[in-house]
Amino acid sequence: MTVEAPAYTADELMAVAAARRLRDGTVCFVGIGLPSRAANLARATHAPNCVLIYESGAIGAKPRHLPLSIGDGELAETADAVVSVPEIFAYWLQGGWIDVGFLGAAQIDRHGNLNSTVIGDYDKPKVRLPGAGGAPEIASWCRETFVMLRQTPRTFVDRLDFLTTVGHRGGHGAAAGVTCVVTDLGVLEPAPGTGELRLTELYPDVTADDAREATGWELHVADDLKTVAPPSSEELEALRALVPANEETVAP
Amino acid sequence: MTVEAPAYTADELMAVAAARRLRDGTVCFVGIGLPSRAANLARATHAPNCVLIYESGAIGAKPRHLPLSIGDGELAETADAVVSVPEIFAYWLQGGWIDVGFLGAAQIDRHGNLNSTVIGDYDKPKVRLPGAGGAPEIASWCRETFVMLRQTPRTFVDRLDFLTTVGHRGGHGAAAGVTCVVTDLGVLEPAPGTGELRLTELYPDVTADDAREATGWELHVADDLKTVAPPSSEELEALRALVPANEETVAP
Amino acid sequence: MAEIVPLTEAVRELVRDGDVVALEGFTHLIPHAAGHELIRQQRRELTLVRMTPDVVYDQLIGMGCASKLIFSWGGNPGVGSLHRLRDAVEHDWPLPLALEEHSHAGMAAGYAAGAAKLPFGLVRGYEGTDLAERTRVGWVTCPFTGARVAAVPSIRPDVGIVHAQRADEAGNVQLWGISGVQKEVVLGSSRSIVTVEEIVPELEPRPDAVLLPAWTITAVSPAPGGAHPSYAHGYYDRDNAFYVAWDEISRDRDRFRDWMQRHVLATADVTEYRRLLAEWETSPV
Amino acid sequence: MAEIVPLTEAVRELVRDGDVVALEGFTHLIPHAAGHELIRQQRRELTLVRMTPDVVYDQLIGMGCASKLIFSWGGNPGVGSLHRLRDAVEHDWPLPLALEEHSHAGMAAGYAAGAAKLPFGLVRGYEGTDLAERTRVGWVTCPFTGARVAAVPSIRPDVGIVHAQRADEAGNVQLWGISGVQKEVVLGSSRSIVTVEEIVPELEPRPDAVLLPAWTITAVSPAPGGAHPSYAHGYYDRDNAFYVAWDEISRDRDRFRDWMQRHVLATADVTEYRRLLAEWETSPV
Repeated sequence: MTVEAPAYTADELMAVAAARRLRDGTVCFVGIGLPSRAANLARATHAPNCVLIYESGAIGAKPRHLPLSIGDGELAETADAVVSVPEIFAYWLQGGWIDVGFLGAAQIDRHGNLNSTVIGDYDKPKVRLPGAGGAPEIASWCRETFVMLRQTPRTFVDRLDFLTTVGHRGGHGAAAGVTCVVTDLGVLEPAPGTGELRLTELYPDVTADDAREATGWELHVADDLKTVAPPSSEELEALRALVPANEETVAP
Repeated sequence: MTVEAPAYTADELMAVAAARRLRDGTVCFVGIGLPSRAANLARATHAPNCVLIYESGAIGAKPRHLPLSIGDGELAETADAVVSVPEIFAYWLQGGWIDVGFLGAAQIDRHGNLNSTVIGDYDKPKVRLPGAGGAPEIASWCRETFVMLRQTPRTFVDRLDFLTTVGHRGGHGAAAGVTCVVTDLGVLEPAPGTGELRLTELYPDVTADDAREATGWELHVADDLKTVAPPSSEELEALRALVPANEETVAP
Repeated sequence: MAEIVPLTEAVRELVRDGDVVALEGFTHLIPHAAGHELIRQQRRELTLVRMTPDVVYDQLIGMGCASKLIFSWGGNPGVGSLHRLRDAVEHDWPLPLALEEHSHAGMAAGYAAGAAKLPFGLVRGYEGTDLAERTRVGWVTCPFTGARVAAVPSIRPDVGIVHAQRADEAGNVQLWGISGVQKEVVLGSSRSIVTVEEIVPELEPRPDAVLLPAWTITAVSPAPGGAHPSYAHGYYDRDNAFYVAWDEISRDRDRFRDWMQRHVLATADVTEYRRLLAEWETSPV
Repeated sequence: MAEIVPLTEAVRELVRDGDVVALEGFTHLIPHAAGHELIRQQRRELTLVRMTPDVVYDQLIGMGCASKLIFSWGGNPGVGSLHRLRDAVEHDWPLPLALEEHSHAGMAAGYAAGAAKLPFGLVRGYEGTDLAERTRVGWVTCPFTGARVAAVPSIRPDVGIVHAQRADEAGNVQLWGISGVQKEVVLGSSRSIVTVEEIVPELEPRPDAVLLPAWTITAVSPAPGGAHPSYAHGYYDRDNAFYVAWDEISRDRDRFRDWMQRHVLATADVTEYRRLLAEWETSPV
């Protein structure tokens, strides 16, 4: 990281970069932490009609503050409808009604495949992670999936310890799989043809070499590499109204 | 029919005979017409805690008057809960929560199998009947099934034109199939061992020969043939408070 | 995202000859106004899907709109036969009608599978019946227990049509009371039309309500009274007398056609139909 | 038919060593009081089933009650790891813990299949993942389309345990807000215990409420505050600070055991536990 003394945190920048990618009216399937932050920021700024769906069954939730858990009371209170967990997965997610699903993970590979199960061997794990949750089906059934993840060689790996979630679906079609990875350095997107994730956007003051060093595979960089505009004061204000600055967030 | 100038109709007698077989607290799956009449009569007399479930999704309905359709508004208004039709069939009926299901039919055979699909050939039907509805699963999944049907050689047949509903499940076990057939002459129940329906109860002033003549197979009669007590004035009063006397009922 | 459009326009734009169309509503909220509009616009060769065909399909079948019926119980509830359905099946009048029939449980599982975008649904049934030979049912084996379970095809109509009590101005729909398979048919169809009693500024939460967000619906069309002779819980009761009268009206081909000509073809919409019917009720035919 | 009995009695009568037990509640209405009672009564060799193991299973696992866990996401929501779960899996402490893990969608389908008494449920998933090799998943072929669909085993616990807002004196239960898989687990289990915030004379209908009739439940036990540190919509909020504090308490084996000894083993019931906790909150350890 070469960003010095930013007026915003890396988490804030990630939330802003992801939020900007949501068009108004997008139906989002969100977990807790950064995804919820990004989707609610979009709702509070350029995309007031974004629809938020939480896997706890809250459809059209409009929280005033960010929930700490996917089942917080405020989600149910502000939702258009609350349905059972079997229904949210069968009728709404598998039913194909979601435009954008958000995921985090412990590891990602160049194809956008994700590991949230174990570090090390499954039977003798070095670190036992929480497991699949909704991730495999979010990536399978949403029109697009956005991954939000800090970029380090430990997380952007050549080979996953465990393939929890298939991310690579070519980046097109009715369920396109992972279509972008928003990191703390920039944005990766699948290359046309191969579908391999390559760097397409960088944050201000970050270089392509920074991103290469933070990646466990040989990272390709798009010819037309763009720079992400820094968060506007309007964006930062909206974001900080949603999230207390000192709040801990651990996905999902 | 040898019953002369009764103080009650055959329909009323059938409703009373079926109602008496319901213990208090029995969970019943009822259709429209005679079954609904019987179950509501039980609720109004000796079994106030009978639970009525309609296939429209009304659980614990407590209608003050008999509904004309299984989806009448009063069922939803007085129900403990209203669930969707897929749920009522999957979780509640197939789920095994029903004690007694009620069925009518156009034809029944000696095993309690039922036809509610066609008279004549399926492809060139003489009479096209309404079809299966909930009948096959009611007989499969309720602990017991009561059939209510007027007894004539046209309905009590040697051979069904079409087997819509398997009634014969031996009359015991978790889902016993048809355990009694309440007719306008008496009651038939499966014989131990063979499971063949035989006459076990007769209404007052009806003879076993009347029942034999009204049956398209050689009807066996139980050694300990009982006589059904005529409706009490309390039963008749309760029944008539539920059903206008001139009301048309066509099952289900 | 639902557009709020007149019913004539919704049917014109969204329902094509030859489509698989499901008009649902389990005894409650039956979309009669939409059925009438299909008849007025003379849709043909439809595959009609519905658990309980009822009067609405008797009319569509008698008017020659359908070539196939997928159903599980086809009667006039509490009254008896659907004479137009029977005439089509027994005498090919006005046209032959292919049947695919299920049990209620099978068809409900098919709708649930359709909403879940599964190719089939599961039901512990059909075994031992003659129905199994006469319908689309398959069998799968449980990989864990070896049990044989019936598979019913998922129901994924081209157009799903339901009636509801209310929508808001954004096109979100709320219905309550007996809710049948309405959610499943809207979520499982490629296109959908929801007719409503009224458009209101806000949908207040209520017990036992089903909410269908605007983004699951293609068109919302106001049709006050549009469930008649069925009912709309909280708005009007079931017209039981009409169901009984239908037995007589529909028994005879000519009388049926005259009635349809006068009440449906010669009326422009549900409001005119209801006005005419009010006259008829004071002086029955 | 539900009997209203104290929780100690319900657990004593209905939960046996070696049972398959599901304590459900998706972030909301988590039956902590019942979990504590299982710990006090020292149940052993349980197969614990739950989509999101959470703190309640961290406690049961750390106290040696479980030999197997069936789950889909095992973390401390919004905080991080479940240290006792990790210690059991990574270091067999206090006992080895067998895992059967699913995706949320797979497990939800398993619960729905359990409630429907089907031997398996269907989900379009698992394909291409390493999970498929590590869990109980099978494959069935659609008889109509030839598509391959994943089959997940039906979840049919010996005992299903949930927490709800209310019951009436007859034992009918009402819960509202986020309802998770509570209906499925009660309907799919051989025996069931529902702990409730309170017993009221009448259950008024409410939006988004789930009603479980008394005849689907084995025991109803009053346990006011019994979801803590989870919440009961309309009664009390989620104790987010406790979830954060749990990260510290549970990180160390001794500190965990001391905490459990003091707060669970040494308290008689949820009322004593809550009283002690209120003291702890004013002077944190």
